[in-house]
Amino acid sequence: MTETILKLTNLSKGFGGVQVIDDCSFDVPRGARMALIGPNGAGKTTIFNLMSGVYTPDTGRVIFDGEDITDIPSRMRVRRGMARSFQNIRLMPHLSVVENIMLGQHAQVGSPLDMVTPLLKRSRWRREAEALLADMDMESYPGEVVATLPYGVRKKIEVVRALASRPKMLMLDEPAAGLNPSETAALRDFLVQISETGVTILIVEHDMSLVRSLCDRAVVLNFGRLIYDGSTKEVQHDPQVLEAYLGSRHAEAKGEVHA
Amino acid sequence: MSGYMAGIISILAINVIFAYGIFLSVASGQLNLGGAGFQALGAYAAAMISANYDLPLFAAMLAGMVIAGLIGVALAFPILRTKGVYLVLATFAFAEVVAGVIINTEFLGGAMGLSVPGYVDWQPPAIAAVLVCLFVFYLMSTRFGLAMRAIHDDEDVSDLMGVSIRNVKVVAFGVGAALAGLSGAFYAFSFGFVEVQSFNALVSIYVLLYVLLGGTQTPWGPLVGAAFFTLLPELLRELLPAITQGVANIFGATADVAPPDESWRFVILGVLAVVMMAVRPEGVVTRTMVERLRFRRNRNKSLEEVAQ
Amino acid sequence: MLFLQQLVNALMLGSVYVTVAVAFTLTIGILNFLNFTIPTLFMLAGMLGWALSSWGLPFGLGGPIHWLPAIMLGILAAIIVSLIVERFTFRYLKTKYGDSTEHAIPLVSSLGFLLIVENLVRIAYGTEGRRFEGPDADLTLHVGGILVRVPQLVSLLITVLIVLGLTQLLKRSRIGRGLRAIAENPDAANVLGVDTAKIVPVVFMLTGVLCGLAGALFAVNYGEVSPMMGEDVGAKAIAGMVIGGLGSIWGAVLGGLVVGFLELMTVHFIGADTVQVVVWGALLLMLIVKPSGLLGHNSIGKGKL
Amino acid sequence: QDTIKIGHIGVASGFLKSYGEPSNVAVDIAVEEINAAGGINGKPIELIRYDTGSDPKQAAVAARSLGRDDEVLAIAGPFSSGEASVALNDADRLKILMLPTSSSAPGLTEGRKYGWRLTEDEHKQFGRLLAAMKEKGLPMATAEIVYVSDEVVANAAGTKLYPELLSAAGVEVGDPIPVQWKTFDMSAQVANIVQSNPDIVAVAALPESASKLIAELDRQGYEGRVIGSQIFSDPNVVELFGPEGDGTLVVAGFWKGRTEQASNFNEKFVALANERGIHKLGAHHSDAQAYDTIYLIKQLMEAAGTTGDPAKLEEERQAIADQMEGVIFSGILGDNICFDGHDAELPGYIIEITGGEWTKFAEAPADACE
Amino acid sequence: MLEVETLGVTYGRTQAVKGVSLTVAPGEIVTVLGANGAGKTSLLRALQGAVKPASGRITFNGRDLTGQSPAARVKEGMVLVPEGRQIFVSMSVHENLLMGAYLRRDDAVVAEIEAIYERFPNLADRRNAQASSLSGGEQQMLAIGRALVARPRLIMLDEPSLGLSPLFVDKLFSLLGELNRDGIGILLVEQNTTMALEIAQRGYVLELGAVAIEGTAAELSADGALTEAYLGGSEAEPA
Ligand SMILES: Nc1ncnc2c1ncn2[C@@H]1O[C@H](COP(=O)(O)OP(=O)(O)OP(=O)(O)O)[C@@H](O)[C@H]1O
Ligand SMILES: Nc1ncnc2c1ncn2[C@@H]1O[C@H](COP(=O)(O)OP(=O)(O)OP(=O)(O)O)[C@@H](O)[C@H]1O
Ligand SMILES: CC(C)C[C@H](N)C(=O)O
Ligand SMILES: [Mg+2]
Ligand SMILES: [Mg+2]
Repeated sequence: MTETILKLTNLSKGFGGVQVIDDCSFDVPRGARMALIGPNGAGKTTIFNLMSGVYTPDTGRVIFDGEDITDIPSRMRVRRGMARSFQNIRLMPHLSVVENIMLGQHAQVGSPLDMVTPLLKRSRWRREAEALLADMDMESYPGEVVATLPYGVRKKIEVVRALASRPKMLMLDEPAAGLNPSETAALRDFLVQISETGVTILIVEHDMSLVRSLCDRAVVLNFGRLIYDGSTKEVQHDPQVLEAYLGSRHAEAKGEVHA
Repeated sequence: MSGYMAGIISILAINVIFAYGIFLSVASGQLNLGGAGFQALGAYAAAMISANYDLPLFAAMLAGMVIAGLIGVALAFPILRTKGVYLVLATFAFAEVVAGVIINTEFLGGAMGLSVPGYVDWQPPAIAAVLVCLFVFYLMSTRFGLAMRAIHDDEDVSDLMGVSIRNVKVVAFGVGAALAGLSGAFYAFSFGFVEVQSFNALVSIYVLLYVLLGGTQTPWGPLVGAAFFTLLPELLRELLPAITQGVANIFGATADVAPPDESWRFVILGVLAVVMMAVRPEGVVTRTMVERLRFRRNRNKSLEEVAQ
Repeated sequence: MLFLQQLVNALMLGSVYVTVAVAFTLTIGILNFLNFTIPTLFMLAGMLGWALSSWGLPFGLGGPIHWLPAIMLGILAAIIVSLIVERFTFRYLKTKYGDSTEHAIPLVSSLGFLLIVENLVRIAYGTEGRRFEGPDADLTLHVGGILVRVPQLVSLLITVLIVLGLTQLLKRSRIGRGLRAIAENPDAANVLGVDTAKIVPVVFMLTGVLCGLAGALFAVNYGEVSPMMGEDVGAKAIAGMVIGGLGSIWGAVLGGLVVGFLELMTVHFIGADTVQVVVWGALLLMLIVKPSGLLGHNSIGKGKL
Repeated sequence: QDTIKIGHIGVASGFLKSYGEPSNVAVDIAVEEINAAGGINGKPIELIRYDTGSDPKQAAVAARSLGRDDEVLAIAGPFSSGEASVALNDADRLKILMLPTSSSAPGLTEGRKYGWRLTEDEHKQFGRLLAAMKEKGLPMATAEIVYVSDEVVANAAGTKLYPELLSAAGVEVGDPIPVQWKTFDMSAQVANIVQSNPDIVAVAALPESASKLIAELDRQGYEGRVIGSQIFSDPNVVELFGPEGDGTLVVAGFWKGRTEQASNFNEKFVALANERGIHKLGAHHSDAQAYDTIYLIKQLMEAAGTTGDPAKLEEERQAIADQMEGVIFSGILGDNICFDGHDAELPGYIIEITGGEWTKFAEAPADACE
Repeated sequence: MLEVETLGVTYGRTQAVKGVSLTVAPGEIVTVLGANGAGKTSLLRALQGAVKPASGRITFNGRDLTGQSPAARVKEGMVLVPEGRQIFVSMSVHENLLMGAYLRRDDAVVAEIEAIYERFPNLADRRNAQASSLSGGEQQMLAIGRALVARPRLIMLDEPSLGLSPLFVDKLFSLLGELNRDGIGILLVEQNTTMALEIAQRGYVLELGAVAIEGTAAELSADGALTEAYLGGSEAEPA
């Protein structure tokens, strides 16, 4: 399937003189598992913010699912089917885990009736949310203030909350940060599972092993410019990427695997 | 029902309704220090209507509620621009303006106040308080309530989750104002006289404190807070003299000691408020607490099921 | 001529608000804490000043003390109480989650203290106004037919001096930075060795000084104190603080004067009964049109996503 | 039942504490005297007091509590107009006689069945003051009025009564100048006053506001005379005003020198008040009125032959209330006091503050009733 | 230099740390590993003084710091790079670094901050920018830099590599190596187990708040049980 779900054309964004995103264009094919990588401060999160409408681009358009969403308010975009997680955890501290997930479902709310039907134990919304947590094999930590949960757990909740909106495209900002290798592996399998249901995944991640094992395609950003757009297999052979992002060690690492 | 109880229940019921009014805006992240303003609006509206048109009382109350609510909504839009302490002071200023306008308006009785035809005993306010309480519990259990609490915690993210910040805030603030107005209407009919002096800044401060002391995270908060501030001074009416007598006896006083200055009741109220917040900074009732209790209950239930 | 006199009067009146407004803006600007005990401290200094300088100390202590040491002790009392308040209010403020209402939590305790102090004073001295026998000297300057109140000039002067010192303190010294750190994120501040218990009291001490000073000079100036003297001053000072811009110390100075001016002009042209509407209406407008006030800067929220 | 239950709705805390507590003292004195003299119809008075904390809501609770639970036969108080406006509704509902002790708001008892007042209204007293001044030939060609706009009584007096009476007396009077209850700086108002520099400044304000105004007038070099009616005619103002207060004329509903009884009461009152840590230089007329209110209740009960028998509560209450119609009462306030409508007709005593003394300047007998 | 004896941390009902004992010698790198919720952060917070330990003793260079305030510990030279950065978003980058030197009075600070800028060019470019505007990784750098300005004798890092690009992770670890050569003790909490064990001399594995395994880095990386129980098989690389 070659149809593109997301298309960024000549996106630029600056903050007080600093040109953070500089004329970026790339496509995300529907159903793809794509990585957006680059050194710290390259502009990855900014791109996410531009897509989800936190910032409006200085120039360029954001086309999602064939519709130009550049000018529609952020709160509408999640309804269009793009959901995201945040790199600095932004869960609602006073909501329980399940409630945070149910908040994620908000995009699905159709009639005003949904707003005023209680979310009791039996309600469809709550059961759905709990099921989702179960898929991620996470309990719902009743009685815990979300803020006191371990970092890794909170990180996972972020992902589940994004999923809860049943998005067409899932944008994850460093979902594996703070997860240990086994949990990272679990996360990968989970994401694979999701993408098999047809959900497109765009992921920002510094854990290259996850990137390599999850994604087929990678876009590399440096100082807000695109420096690589191609398969993840090749990415660590690209001198620019090595120089700017991976560092020599990874070249070697790859070598070892060959040996 | 003793006359004393009847009176206190009326006051308590009014305070509870009032507190829930403020709670709704606070729970959606809007600290409302203009309570007295909305209560006054409700009270005067109800008073004027019942004085000038022969409508049934509940109609006048409804009107008071609606008027306060509408003005609340009208205010909510411009005030949306302000946050945190700014919002606190904006609402505070609003209440002051309302008071200032009323006292300078002849046909509202100005400084003389208005006497209100029509009277309700303790039952109507009590019933209304229960209904309001149920309503708020229900509301907070809905997705709308969830959205309110989400906005309270983090507006930016709520927006990205698809929540319409503006609508939720305005509705919460407006409904809250309406409830405050309702409490005012009940004030008017319970006491038969309204003067703007009894809707002063301190009233606004108190009702916000009911909510903060009780806890802003669950609908239990306002109930606890209002009860605390309303009933404690009453309990002390009897208790305080007894205590001082007891203490005096300990120190070997034989005769009756003069009862202590009534103001001590309020000193103690203050002390307890301070202590409470020191022990439970997030308010007496917090989510964690409620969740834990509910969880424990369910677990016990399931254990029983297992046992059978 | 009359109008000129009124302008002077406005300045005089404003100078009363300025000092208290600065006290308010201190705790809000630095600690993001709206301290409701400030009017009480103001009142306490005045009442104790009177009590000490005349008869009728609480709990049968003896007087009288001549007015100067008396008001000094009054100020001292205000400072002490302010420090007690700190111990029980701000210490428990945990800006953990950065949600929209948590900064209001210490309001409750601060109102608790308002109740305590106010009623203790009522128990000791009742609620009526008392005559404060200040210096016998005529405290009014006659400058070409214009009357100027000396104590208010003094209070304005002292305030400006304090403000000058303060701004330096907060800019240059590390205390300033430490305070900002605590206000924003106590945990992180602790991690870096900022000792809340050591530096937050500084702010409350300053608050006490300012309120005490204002209260004392008020007593000397108007020759009358009452347990309610704090209410009007306090409310107007808040208005001044906001109009000047929350957290901006110079803003508070400016704002206080503006409120004094607004009030006086209203009285002069319309009448005192509309002061409430005018002053608070102006405030409301200011908040809606330009929340940051005249000299204020908008505070930032949780940071970027 | 071996006692006669009388309720008293008083103020012992809250912002009116200092005004209210003295009334409680006065009431206690009366009760103590009556009981010492054998009580009412041979039974001692059992006084049941309820503190409203200056809160009108609590005044209502007080009335309901005293009326329904304590089954008192009559109620003295509440204290202020605000409280009375609320409690009087309950009195009519409970069908129990209620006599507010210090509520001087005009028209407070209009249309009330069970509410009566042993107070004289500002209008009459101020008129008497002006008459006395004319008689003594004091300069009074021009006047300014200063009034507290957010206090019931002062507002009514300043905006309606004073202007009428002054113009009626041929005094050229300017627009009333408002101050607010909490206003502490009156330089602006006074600056305007000294411009027109009137012969008299008529003040309708509670003592604190009056004192601030007088101080400011003095500071800005006003030479004329400050006058007022009952609102701030409290003997304590002598101290509060200080030397600047000299020459001030007010009207009081009570003069300690009127009879021996009166001066006895005044002495007892000052003594007991100070014993309770309340600073009083003399009895305010509202204290005297509170005192007489109890004696009035006594007179009514004796006339109605009240027994205090709980079984006959309803009838006895009604009987007591009925006695108010056409009652003639003599006490420390005056002799043969009658009621016009539900408000008493009282004598007025014009007081001048001279040399730091509370001195009688003139006096006017109570009007006759239709 | 650091000795921890049977340290326990409880939050209300939850017992986050149960009688953990560990030591860090001068110039030693010790790593603490463990799954989510194992209690690593709680342990560090207790060491730093942010939470009061329910039991146990903390001695640092012979001084008992158990009851001491966080400030006192920082004075002694125990500095924490907290979980989740905890930078001051309302302050500029430079002010944040200055906050690191809060307890220092000497004049070397300025020079050292410059050195930090050398190391983290991203920060240098944005020294006057509001910290809230920094990227995730930049914020992490700031947190680390801030701790360094405090002149630690023992630096405790809670998942410092979190959010850093591979290149920077390498830089970070070489930096830790340098510090360690300068005789600064390092207590490192990491999820990046392989790298942590590469650099560390010794390690502890926490499980449900208690020390499950401890030993030299070599032993730990060899230990099959560990890799099974904790690492969950070798690197999540598909064969
Ligand atoms: N609101 C803003 N104001 C000013 N500068 C900003 C703002 N947002 C981002 N920047 C700057 O833009 C650059 C890119 O930030 P961004 O968060 O997109 O980086 P990133 O690719 O996500 O890096 P990381 O991998 O560390 O998260 C950074 O240098 C950051 O300082
Ligand atoms: N403030 C708190 N209140 C209550 N429980 C807490 C609090 N902080 C942590 N906990 C609990 O203590 C346990 C340990 O948490 P901790 O954060 O120390 O784990 P961790 O090892 O740091 O996990 P991660 O690797 O994900 O950061 C967890 O079960 C957590 O829920
Ligand atoms: C002392 C006063 C405030 C009482 C006043 N005379 C009134 O009628 O309310
Ligand atoms: Mg990022
Ligand atoms: Mg952790």
